[in-house]
Amino acid sequence: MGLENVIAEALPEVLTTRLDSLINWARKSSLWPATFGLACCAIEMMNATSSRNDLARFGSEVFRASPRQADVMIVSGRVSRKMAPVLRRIYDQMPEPKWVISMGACATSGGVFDNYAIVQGVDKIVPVDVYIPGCPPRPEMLIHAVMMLQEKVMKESVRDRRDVPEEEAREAVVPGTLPITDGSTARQNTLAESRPYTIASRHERRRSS
Amino acid sequence: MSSATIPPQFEIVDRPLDTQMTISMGPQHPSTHGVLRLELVLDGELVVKATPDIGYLHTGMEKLFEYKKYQQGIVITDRMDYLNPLGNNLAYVMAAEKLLGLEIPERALTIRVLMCELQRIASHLVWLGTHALDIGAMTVFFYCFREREKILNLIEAASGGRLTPSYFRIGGLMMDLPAGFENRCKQFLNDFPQAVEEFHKLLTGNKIFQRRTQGIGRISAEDAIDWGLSGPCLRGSGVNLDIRRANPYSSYEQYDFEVPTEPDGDVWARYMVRMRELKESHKISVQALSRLQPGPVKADAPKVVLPDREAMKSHMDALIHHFLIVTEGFDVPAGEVYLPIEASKGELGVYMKSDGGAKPNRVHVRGPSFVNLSVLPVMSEGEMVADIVAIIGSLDIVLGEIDR
Amino acid sequence: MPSEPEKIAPSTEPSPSSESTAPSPLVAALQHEHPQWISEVINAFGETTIVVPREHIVEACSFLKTSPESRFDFLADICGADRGPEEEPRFEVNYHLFSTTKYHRIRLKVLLNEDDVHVPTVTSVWRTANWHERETFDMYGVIFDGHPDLRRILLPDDWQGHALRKDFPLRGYEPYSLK
Amino acid sequence: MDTAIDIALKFAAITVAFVVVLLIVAYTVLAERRVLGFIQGRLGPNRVGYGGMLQPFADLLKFILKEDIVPDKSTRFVYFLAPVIATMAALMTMIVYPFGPDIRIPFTSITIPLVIARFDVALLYVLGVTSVGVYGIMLAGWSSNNKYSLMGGLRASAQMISYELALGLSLVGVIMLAGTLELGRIVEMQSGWHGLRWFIFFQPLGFIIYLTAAIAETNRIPFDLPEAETELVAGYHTEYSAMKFALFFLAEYINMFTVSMLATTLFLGGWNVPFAEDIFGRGTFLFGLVSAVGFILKVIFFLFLYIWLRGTLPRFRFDQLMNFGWKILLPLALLNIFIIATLIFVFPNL
Repeated sequence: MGLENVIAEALPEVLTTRLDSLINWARKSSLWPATFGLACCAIEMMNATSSRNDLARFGSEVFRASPRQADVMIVSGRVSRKMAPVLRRIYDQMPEPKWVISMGACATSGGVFDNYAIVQGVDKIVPVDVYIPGCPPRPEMLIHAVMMLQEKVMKESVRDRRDVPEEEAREAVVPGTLPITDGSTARQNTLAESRPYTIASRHERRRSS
Repeated sequence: MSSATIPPQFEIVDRPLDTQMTISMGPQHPSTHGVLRLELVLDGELVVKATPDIGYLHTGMEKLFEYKKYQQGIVITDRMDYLNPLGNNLAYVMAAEKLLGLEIPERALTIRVLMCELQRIASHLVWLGTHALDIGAMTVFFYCFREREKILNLIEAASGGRLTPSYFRIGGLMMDLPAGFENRCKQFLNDFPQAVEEFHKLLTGNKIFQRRTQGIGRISAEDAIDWGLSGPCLRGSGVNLDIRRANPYSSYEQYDFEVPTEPDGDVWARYMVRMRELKESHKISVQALSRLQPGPVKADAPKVVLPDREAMKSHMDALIHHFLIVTEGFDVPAGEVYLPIEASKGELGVYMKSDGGAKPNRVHVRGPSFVNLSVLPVMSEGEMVADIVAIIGSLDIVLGEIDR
Repeated sequence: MPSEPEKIAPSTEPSPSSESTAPSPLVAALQHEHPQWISEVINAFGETTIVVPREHIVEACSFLKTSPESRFDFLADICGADRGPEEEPRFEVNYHLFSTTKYHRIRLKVLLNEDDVHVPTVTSVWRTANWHERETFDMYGVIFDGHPDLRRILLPDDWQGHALRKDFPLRGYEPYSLK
Repeated sequence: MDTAIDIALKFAAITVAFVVVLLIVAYTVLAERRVLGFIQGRLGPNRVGYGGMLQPFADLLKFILKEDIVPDKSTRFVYFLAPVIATMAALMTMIVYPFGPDIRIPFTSITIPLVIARFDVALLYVLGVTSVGVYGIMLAGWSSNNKYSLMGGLRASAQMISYELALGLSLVGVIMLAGTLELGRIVEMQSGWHGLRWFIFFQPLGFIIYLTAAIAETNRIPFDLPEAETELVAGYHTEYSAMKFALFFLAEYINMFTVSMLATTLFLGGWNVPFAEDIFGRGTFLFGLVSAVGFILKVIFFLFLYIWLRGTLPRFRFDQLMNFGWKILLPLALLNIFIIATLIFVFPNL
């Protein structure tokens, strides 16, 4: 639970709307992405911080390796079935408020890889805020996406983002399983049930209810 | 060149299991170059056992090849080793050309060599940047990307794509080089040696960097061959093997270049090999640029190669061929070939099996990173956690190619 | 997709680099010395393929690795292939060998029936075979007897089926299929 | 009544000092990003406010409003305590540094000392309190119940203990020269000779040892092993989010600032500016102002040095770092003490 919940409950709506613009300004000016590269797009994501494009100008060059300290998850590349639970877990580890940019055709829709191995769009796993087309998108397009996300952030309100009760939050977290490579052969029979991949974030669920 | 297996840097003391710690490094970890996962068993900072767990980027490309026509498969190869897409293109189209028995015109071969060497430089620059970043020197990364951007501009000028050019086609090239390309390329090649000097100044002479890389992750020449290492990783162990020399392809036999080797087999040796390769690639590029003669860039095989735009508008048969190639593809004689090339990371082999139709029956790619990574458990035993990062960097892996 | 029978006619025109990659005297010598190791020799596209019965694959490999005129000390690749469910033998395992001193290449091929997909492992000959064999197992379900660590490598541990078999649909089975 | 006013004044002084320091620290963060950008041939944050001037505040506000995640399996109390210890220890040393000479406000007889607290064992106090900061990092690593954090915490404790020793010994030379632990007196002793009495000229070796050890103390590259990003994800603060993480972040920069101040005070003559006394005369307002500005400029020079190093050097490995600390820095520090002792013996009235 962050401070904003206290604010949203304690203050009347008139004041929170005034506060919104300040809070949103802070958030949009300091969108720190999670260091999280998947495939080809990750190279262009790295390129976006390089001298020519310089994502740093918008205060977003601080790629945090720990998802706990990140604000934006840039899904840069194709998400395989094996990666999907991991990706979801990383998303769950990020603190609210958090946003997701789906970078490139593969993350957005599976791209050319319409087959058994690839999740056809990362929005089946995590709620996406901005989609970027392209295979891979140019770094400029990523910067544009960050700016679009900034616009989106400016339209938010602290009242939208109140925490859900703790039990509900626990329930929503999907623990993705990481297999233990213990050297045993033919482990494929041990995990029978399919994993639930598609679970809306707390934030999304609240909106729909 | 030492004969036996090299003992690890630190001795692993046999200790009860509860003093060891198992730690999962990745798939989301800043220095695993993508989505590699390592399961490390640690005794303090010492690595007792490292088990790579790959497949987090498995894309089903080999399955997809079987459902795509030959010319459509080129697009998929781009996304395999995305740091060296033109190399992948080359291996794939050459495998198909071998099946078809096509004769590629001289100019196309020269342009292929030129573009591949530029791409090799670009690939090595990403390796250098990320390797340095892993060890903690962050500025090198930006300098490398600055130089790489110039190469990407060249590739973009030729093909229209920065990262995924698909420039090589079965039977030649997508199209000829654009006007003014040679001058731009010349300018880049003039400036590049200076940039390499800059990298050397930043890293090679740095005592900390030397101590972080020398004597780390050693592997002997015999082990390296036994483990199937290829490319700079193999040459870093003192084995003089380069497919460009061993089984020359695409007119590489006509170029004058050295195959750099270093005897030590450690991270530093692999670093030095790649740094010297930057210069060799530069040398080859300069030669290729000077050899460029006007001429056709597509083979004379109207059933396979798409006709020029102009011809299509004026000749009926060209239009028909274009239509047939695009809609139905072209039949490739039945048979199987294995075509190895020297990609920036090592031997990139494409095994292509045709059953006589327009789609391959089986395409398998021997990714150099896949094989190079399999040696990681051997290299990393008895090293420190920090060394793992350096070793992964020195292997220059690309997960897109490992997982395919 | 129906696949053609795998009887390859020798190519009419040898490709440019055929001289350096065709160790035909070697094959003749091998045929003379160990005829039971070779069930068929295919020369096509400038490449030599030897079809080896599966019980002799390890012997053949170690012979080729050590014999002074072949010196195939480098295992470039192992890959499986599926000729389709209607074919018999259905699966093939290809070993691509390379010599780091003589620079020649050869392909060994093992043919397998669908109901008996066992091959002896060659990890004792080249350690690099480890991951290649795991990949082949993962994709085709070919079981390499004696492999030290035979489990899935690319697909998740709980995956059902073998993805590169011809009867495995491109988009996979439920619950992964997207319809 | 006098004591009440005294206390009120002290509070005011502390508040002013802290605000100034925190502002400088905030802009150090920005400066780091801009200077790194400069080194790397790019711009750095420049869109938020004029030239990025509001960037630190945006970051801070964002962190305050972020969801604060406490891992389920963490040791909660310690988990909360750790960032507090780290930040408090970093801030507490601030009170003893003389920012400038006593300053007399023009046309009045009020004299303001540009130091909050002046006491005899100030240097000892600084060393003691700085050492407490390690606990914050160590406890953070332990209480997070994360393996990466634990390794970060362990690295931090081992590294800081060994470097604390070299750091302390490198200061012994200064203490021997000055004959006092009081920072104000040490600065006074370095005045005169037009800047040539700065202690750096008497013991350059000690200065270098101090500088190296201080970088290790503050976890900066090339000694940033407790949070080595490419090895340990984020080291001891892997699990920390929101304001708690920001506190660690802040503590690191405050530490950077304090060790820079200590280096300035002990080696670069503190607030002494060459020729300032000749031009303005001692005790005047302008003299005080110039001295204070000189002090800040020297500190900024050190901060720039830190950022410069970060942009240039790779990172040590852990065992190499320990080897370096124990086998090279420590003997050198002892050698430095020996040299100073000889110096004092040969020139008794130095």
